[in-house]
Amino acid sequence: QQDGGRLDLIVQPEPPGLMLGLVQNGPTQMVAGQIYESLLRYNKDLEPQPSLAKEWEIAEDGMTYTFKLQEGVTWHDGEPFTSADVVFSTVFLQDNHARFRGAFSHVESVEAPDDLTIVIKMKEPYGPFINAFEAGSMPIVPKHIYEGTDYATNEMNNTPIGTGPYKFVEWEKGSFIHLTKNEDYYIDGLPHIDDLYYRVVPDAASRAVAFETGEVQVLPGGAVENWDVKRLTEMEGVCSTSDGWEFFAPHAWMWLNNREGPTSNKLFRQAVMYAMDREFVKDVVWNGYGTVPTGPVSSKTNFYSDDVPQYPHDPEKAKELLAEMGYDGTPVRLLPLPYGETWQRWAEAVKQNLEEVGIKVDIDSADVAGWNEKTANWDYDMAFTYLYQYGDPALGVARNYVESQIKKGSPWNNVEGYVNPEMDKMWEAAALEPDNAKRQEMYTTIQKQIVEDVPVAWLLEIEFPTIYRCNVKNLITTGIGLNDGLRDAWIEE
Amino acid sequence: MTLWKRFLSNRGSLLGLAILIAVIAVALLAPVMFPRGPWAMVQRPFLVPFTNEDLPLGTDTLGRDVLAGLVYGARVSLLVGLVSTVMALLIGVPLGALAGFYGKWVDEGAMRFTEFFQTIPNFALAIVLVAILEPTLTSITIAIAIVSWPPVARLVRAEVMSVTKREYVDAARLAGLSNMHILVRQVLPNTVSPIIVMASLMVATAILLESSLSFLGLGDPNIMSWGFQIGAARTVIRSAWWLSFFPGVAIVLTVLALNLIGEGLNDALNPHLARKGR
Amino acid sequence: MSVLAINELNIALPRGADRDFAVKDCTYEIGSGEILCVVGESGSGKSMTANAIMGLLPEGVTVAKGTAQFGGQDILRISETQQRALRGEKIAMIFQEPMTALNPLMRIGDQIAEVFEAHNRHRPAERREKALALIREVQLPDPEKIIRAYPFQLSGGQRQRAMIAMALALEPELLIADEPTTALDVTTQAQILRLILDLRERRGMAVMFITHDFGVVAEIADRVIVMRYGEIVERGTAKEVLETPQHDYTKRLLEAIPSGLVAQSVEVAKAPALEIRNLAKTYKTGGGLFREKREVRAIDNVSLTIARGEVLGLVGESGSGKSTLGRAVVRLVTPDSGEVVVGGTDMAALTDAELRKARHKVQMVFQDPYASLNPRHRIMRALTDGPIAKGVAKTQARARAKELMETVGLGADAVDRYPHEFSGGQRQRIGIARALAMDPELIIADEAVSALDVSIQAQVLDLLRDLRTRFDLSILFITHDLRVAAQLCDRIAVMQKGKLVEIGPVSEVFLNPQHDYTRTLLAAVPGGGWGQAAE
Amino acid sequence: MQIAGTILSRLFKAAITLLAIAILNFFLVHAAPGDPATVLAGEAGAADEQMIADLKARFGLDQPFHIQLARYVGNIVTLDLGYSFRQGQPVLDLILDRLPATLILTLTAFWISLLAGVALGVAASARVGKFTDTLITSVALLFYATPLYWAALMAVLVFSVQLGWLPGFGYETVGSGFSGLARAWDILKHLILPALTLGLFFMAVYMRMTRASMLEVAQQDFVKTARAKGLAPATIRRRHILRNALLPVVTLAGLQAGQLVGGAVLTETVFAWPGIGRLMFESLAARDYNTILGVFLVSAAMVIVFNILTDIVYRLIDPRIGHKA
Ligand SMILES: Nc1ncnc2c1ncn2[C@@H]1O[C@H](COP(=O)(O)OP(=O)(O)OP(=O)(O)O)[C@@H](O)[C@H]1O
Ligand SMILES: Nc1ncnc2c1ncn2[C@@H]1O[C@H](COP(=O)(O)OP(=O)(O)OP(=O)(O)O)[C@@H](O)[C@H]1O
Ligand SMILES: [Mg+2]
Ligand SMILES: [Mg+2]
Repeated sequence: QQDGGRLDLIVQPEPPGLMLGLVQNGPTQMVAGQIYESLLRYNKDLEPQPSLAKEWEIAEDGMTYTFKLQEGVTWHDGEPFTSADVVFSTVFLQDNHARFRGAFSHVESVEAPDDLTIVIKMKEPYGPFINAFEAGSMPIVPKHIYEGTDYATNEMNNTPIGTGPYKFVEWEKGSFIHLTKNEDYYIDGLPHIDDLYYRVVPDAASRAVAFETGEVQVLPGGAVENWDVKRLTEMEGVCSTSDGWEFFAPHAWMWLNNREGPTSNKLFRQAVMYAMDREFVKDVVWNGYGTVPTGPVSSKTNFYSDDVPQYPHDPEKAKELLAEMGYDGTPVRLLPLPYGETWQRWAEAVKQNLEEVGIKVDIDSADVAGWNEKTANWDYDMAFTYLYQYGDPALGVARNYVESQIKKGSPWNNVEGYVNPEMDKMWEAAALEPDNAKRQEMYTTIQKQIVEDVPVAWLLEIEFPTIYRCNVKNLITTGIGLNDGLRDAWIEE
Repeated sequence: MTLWKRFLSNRGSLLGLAILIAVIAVALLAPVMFPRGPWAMVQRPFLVPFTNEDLPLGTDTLGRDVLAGLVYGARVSLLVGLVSTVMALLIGVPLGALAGFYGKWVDEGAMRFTEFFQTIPNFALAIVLVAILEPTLTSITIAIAIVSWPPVARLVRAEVMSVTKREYVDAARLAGLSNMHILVRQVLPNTVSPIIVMASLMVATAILLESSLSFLGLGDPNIMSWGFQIGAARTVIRSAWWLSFFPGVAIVLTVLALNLIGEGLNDALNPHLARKGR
Repeated sequence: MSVLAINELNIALPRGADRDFAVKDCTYEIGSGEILCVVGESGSGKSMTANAIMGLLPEGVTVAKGTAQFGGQDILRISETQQRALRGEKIAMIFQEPMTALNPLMRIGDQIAEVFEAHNRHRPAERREKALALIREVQLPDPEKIIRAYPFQLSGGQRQRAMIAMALALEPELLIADEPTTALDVTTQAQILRLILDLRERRGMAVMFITHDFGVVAEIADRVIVMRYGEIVERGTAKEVLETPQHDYTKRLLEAIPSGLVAQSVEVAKAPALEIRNLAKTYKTGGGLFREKREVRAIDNVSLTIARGEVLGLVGESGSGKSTLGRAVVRLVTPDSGEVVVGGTDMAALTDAELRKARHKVQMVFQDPYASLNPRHRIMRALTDGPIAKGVAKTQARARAKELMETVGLGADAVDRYPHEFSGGQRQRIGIARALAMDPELIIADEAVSALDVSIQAQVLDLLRDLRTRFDLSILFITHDLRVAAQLCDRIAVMQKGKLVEIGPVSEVFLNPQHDYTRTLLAAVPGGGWGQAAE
Repeated sequence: MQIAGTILSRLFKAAITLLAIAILNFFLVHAAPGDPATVLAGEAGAADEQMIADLKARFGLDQPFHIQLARYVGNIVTLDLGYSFRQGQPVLDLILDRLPATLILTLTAFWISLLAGVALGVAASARVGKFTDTLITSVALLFYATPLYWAALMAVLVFSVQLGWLPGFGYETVGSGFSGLARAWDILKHLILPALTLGLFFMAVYMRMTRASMLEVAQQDFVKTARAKGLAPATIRRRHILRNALLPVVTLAGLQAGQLVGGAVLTETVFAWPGIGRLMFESLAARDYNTILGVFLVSAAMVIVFNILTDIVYRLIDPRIGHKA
């Protein structure tokens, strides 16, 4: 292992801010994940690992979680880190972090009996709770900086202070973010790399060029379009891996509007599933990366089951279903995800597939804001999206299928408007069930039923290959990938 | 018609005309040539050009025929170019003409209004307009028209102002003709030559603008245009050069043709050059 | 000893021109200290000869044959570099149009000093001194200021003198002056002629002087050549050519010259066709960024009347407000104050719509015949648009148009042609026909003959005289040519700087001028022999 | 003093125009679907009602539209461009951060295109109809007709990837620690490709304009006068023809210089140039209202500034303008 050196990575798009407690979008997590830490990390099998918490203990009944904190941890400004910061963070995040709010709605109280201990008391046992302690889900923020201030306008948001392996140095808007090694990191010898530069390059083709010319050494998943992935990985001295996304397990599908139009008909939705050539898309559009999903739960996520109805590419079957329902040729609007060429091509391929079985499709078009507006307000017939699963169906999957999550105004819940009270009860029970075997059973039943109903058209378990120069070692060591992996990374000269 | 003869005696404009006619013909014949349309996935993706007889220009990222895309793209590019130019002329010419002819507060008002649209950088304005209206062929055409009319208005105003000062306009006034009659029948016909030349440039600029918007992802996704082809191909430019090369050449050729025609018209309408017999 | 000897010069025109050769078989010489006047009708090749000598023929025009011996070499055959060495230094030229012959963006002094630079004379500092001396020599006022002035700050006459200073800078052996005074009023013209004569005396240079004004010829020429269709039709000393012309064309030219004699005018005392009362107009221009306001009192409290059937001549120096007055009468210029009463109606008080109806009463013949015709309309349209708008039936208007074209001597068939297919004199007559088509009571003729050579001038004047007697038409005749005014008008009004300084019957104004300015004007008319009453 | 007065009055008028434009922009920008809160919530990958309500309140979007407008106008009048909640910075700071890069890029491109365009135009007009003329005119037409971004991509491929001569993107070498001359040299190297790509199109425009204008001026009488003086052709071209021919070119150049500031979106995107064109585009995508409006206002102000500068240059070249009669 070697110390020193500098690593240039792509961050795309430019994050709106780096204060992870306030902003949790993808790019922010990737950069701020080096600055902030949480109590735990998760390995590629999604098992909890120590982070700010050295040890932890879950009471038998699942009602109490006790964390022992690392000793000798200091904030980047030199202030000591204590359990008070953790307690404060839970208050802070209650105000500013939607996902945290969801997970902590099962919590009764958070206490700090001493400087290095945290005790969380639950209202009810909540199985997936142990998966909610990653930096993006629960970043620990410094109490001494934020207490008593207006969080949103605090000056320090621009120069974030965390406990992580790298410290914030400079952010040249539109160009790069510079982090440097935290010399006082509580694990001796870590991190290895001196400087991290997160480079902002808005055009995908230019990002590929940047990697080729050696200007950057790491292309995080999605930084270049898939067609370039093959070319780049075939270059000498270039490695790639699909690891590091296990925790998120991005799952792509099309929301089918269950409320109105042809898509409100189950037969139509099933026809859509049969009409799509998902293997083709995987091979051509995604260059072979990813897996065709069987249903709502990713094969990487806990409690996955493949014992569900199958939808192979079968246009004839699709036509039959359409005939059976009496589809009258009403055109449907297809809203692609405005995240670059790959997604655009994907929509075009789907449109072509659907038109081949006689469904008339108009591709709607909108930028990110327009897409949010349309999906959040249910103004679509079919809409592409992909969501993270956060390791547990209760955290990342249930929100898309339960009636209580039908809320206008957010694109991150049951947008398709699927209503199935029986399933809702099952989801609820499964989340609170402490016994994993019983949980598996329940989730298998759920998956079967939901795949039968096709509330959404599942497209792909996305794999985002990370492309990097092979001399960068230990780049991805956890199931969270680049979002917190760099503390162990080193560069071989 | 001497103008027509003079125009045709210019080798450049003849070439331009030939290219343009070819492009228009191809655009019109598109459905005949490729009845399956430009989106059909006909072969394996990334088929190299000139290797398959049926697909001379190869296939794109999804295995669609590049030639079919090119041919259908011609329709859109020309349509956007022509329609937006006509729209820009319909706004710019009357406004400029009234401003130049009546002067005073009409002029002041019209020019303030024009300035309004000129002060926002036009590409930025186009982007905003397309974002507001959401990208469809119509909204793109409208946005392009909206950003391209101010120069027309200014040009027409200047021309009308200068023509209005000529003595034959005074003569027409003395003859008791009404203002509208003078403006429409005496003044405007004498300003057409710079307008024609400018219009040819605008068609070209509009095609480029549409392709630029497509490049930024603000094109109409249901419509195959050259800009769309280039924009879609830019990420594979390294492994599949032909995807952006052919539409690029198509744009260059069409714009070139329009320019040659404009230049030819300019020369043909210029008495100076006519006298020299060049 | 001859300075320049031209032998058998032929200048070829490009295809499509009105004839093959602009100049054909011309042979003549200019001796040192001699002034040779070249006269002839418009388009006869005078300017082309001059350009050929300078080596400045326009593109497409070439010397086909002949030689021009100057300083021992044939200057038509030498290289561009050798010609450049001659230009400005040995042969200098003054161009026809002083308004555009100077670079608008360069100071006068620099433009003069540039001549020295072109021939590597003197050090830069001295060049300025020399330029200043030249400016003094051509008697430009306030030389220190003028040297720093830009062309637009100078009047036409001043610019012409700056051009002359440039031409004289290196004391050339030969000066070519191409109609240097056409655009100028008589007083300025006289100054320039005096200057050229003076320089000839002092420096003994040869001068080739191109003109169409026989007054000027009589005043300065030693020898004269007369050109027509590119050929020399007559040559001789000034006296020979003016007094005993041999060629028919020369004779016709000379006959066409308006005589210097003043007809004893008859008072016309009918009802007034036009009354102008206390008319005033001030132009205010500029006022944008960096632009300061400029005020010109173009008409300063002018009152006059014109009786039915009367011709009132309006003379005065350039810029004195003559055209403005004419335009104010037809309301193409809105006066600031005062009244314009035409046949009893006050034009200045009419609304736009009423004005449009009343317009036909007064018509105008514009100064520039070409500019006043829409290049895209056939003559028929120019002649019928007005009457049709007035309410005349279409067929009737067309018939009348043809009739008028016959009247002005162009023939009915000419109505189907476009303006550019007519010559200058013909266009002028179209302008008159257009005015007549409206059946006006009054015609304003603004410098209606100034651009024409004398033979065509005579045709137009005859026509006007005829019309006056036939239609009892009143005419306001604006001109700067006093001879023409004397021929045609009943009364003369003299304007200076926007003011009417003198008005009266022709004979009185010309023979017994009251105002100083009128006297200066009359004294400046070239050619002498002026001011006798007709027997 | 007169000049100072007119500039002042012109600036005053400009201020009014700017205010009007600001209001128009406000309507335009708010007319686009979505708002910054939904975008931010959307990006977060999870959101609940409370989050969106919080964000809206934070951005002042919970207020009625007319109040928002009034507030905005109030800010503008006091020369305050507002605060970018998305970026957590005052808009003015954001823009000032980015403006230098844009100015360097666009002004370089502007000067390259102007100088090269005029030079080529002069060269072409001097040999009108000959081979050089045909060559220059055709190449210029090609530049004119080539889509900007396409040229940019090609330039990067050739000069950056294949030849490795020039950096393919970015403003300077990140983290190089260069300063002074070394930094300037570094920036220059990064500047070449984007400035050229951006400049080529305009170069073609100026070239054509200069050529036409030169040919026209060459017909005028004073050029004959200059030749009659015996001046060398080169002197005539430079001193007499060019100066007069430049007037229309200056007008056009002034118009375009202003437009360049906000109009380099494509070049800035392809070359990852951290300028305000990109800032505008990205803010628009994020519906970061204050920032878009700020950029619009600044570029509008630039257009006006350049118009005034053009007038000054015009006056320097042409003495006829602004002279006392
Ligand atoms: N550039 C040109 N190309 C072709 N023909 C020309 C050109 N310039 C002049 N001409 C023709 O050459 C002939 C001689 O013209 P030139 O200018 O010498 O006449 P001019 O005697 O000076 O007449 P004016 O008294 O009107 O100045 C005319 O028939 C004219 O039409
Ligand atoms: N439209 C105008 N705007 C400003 N000033 C004008 C305008 N027209 C004429 N002038 C000025 O008014 C004065 C009188 O001009 P006008 O044309 O009446 O003179 P003129 O006597 O006809 O001269 P010329 O003999 O040269 O035709 C001149 O100083 C002129 O510069
Ligand atoms: Mg002549
Ligand atoms: Mg006049």
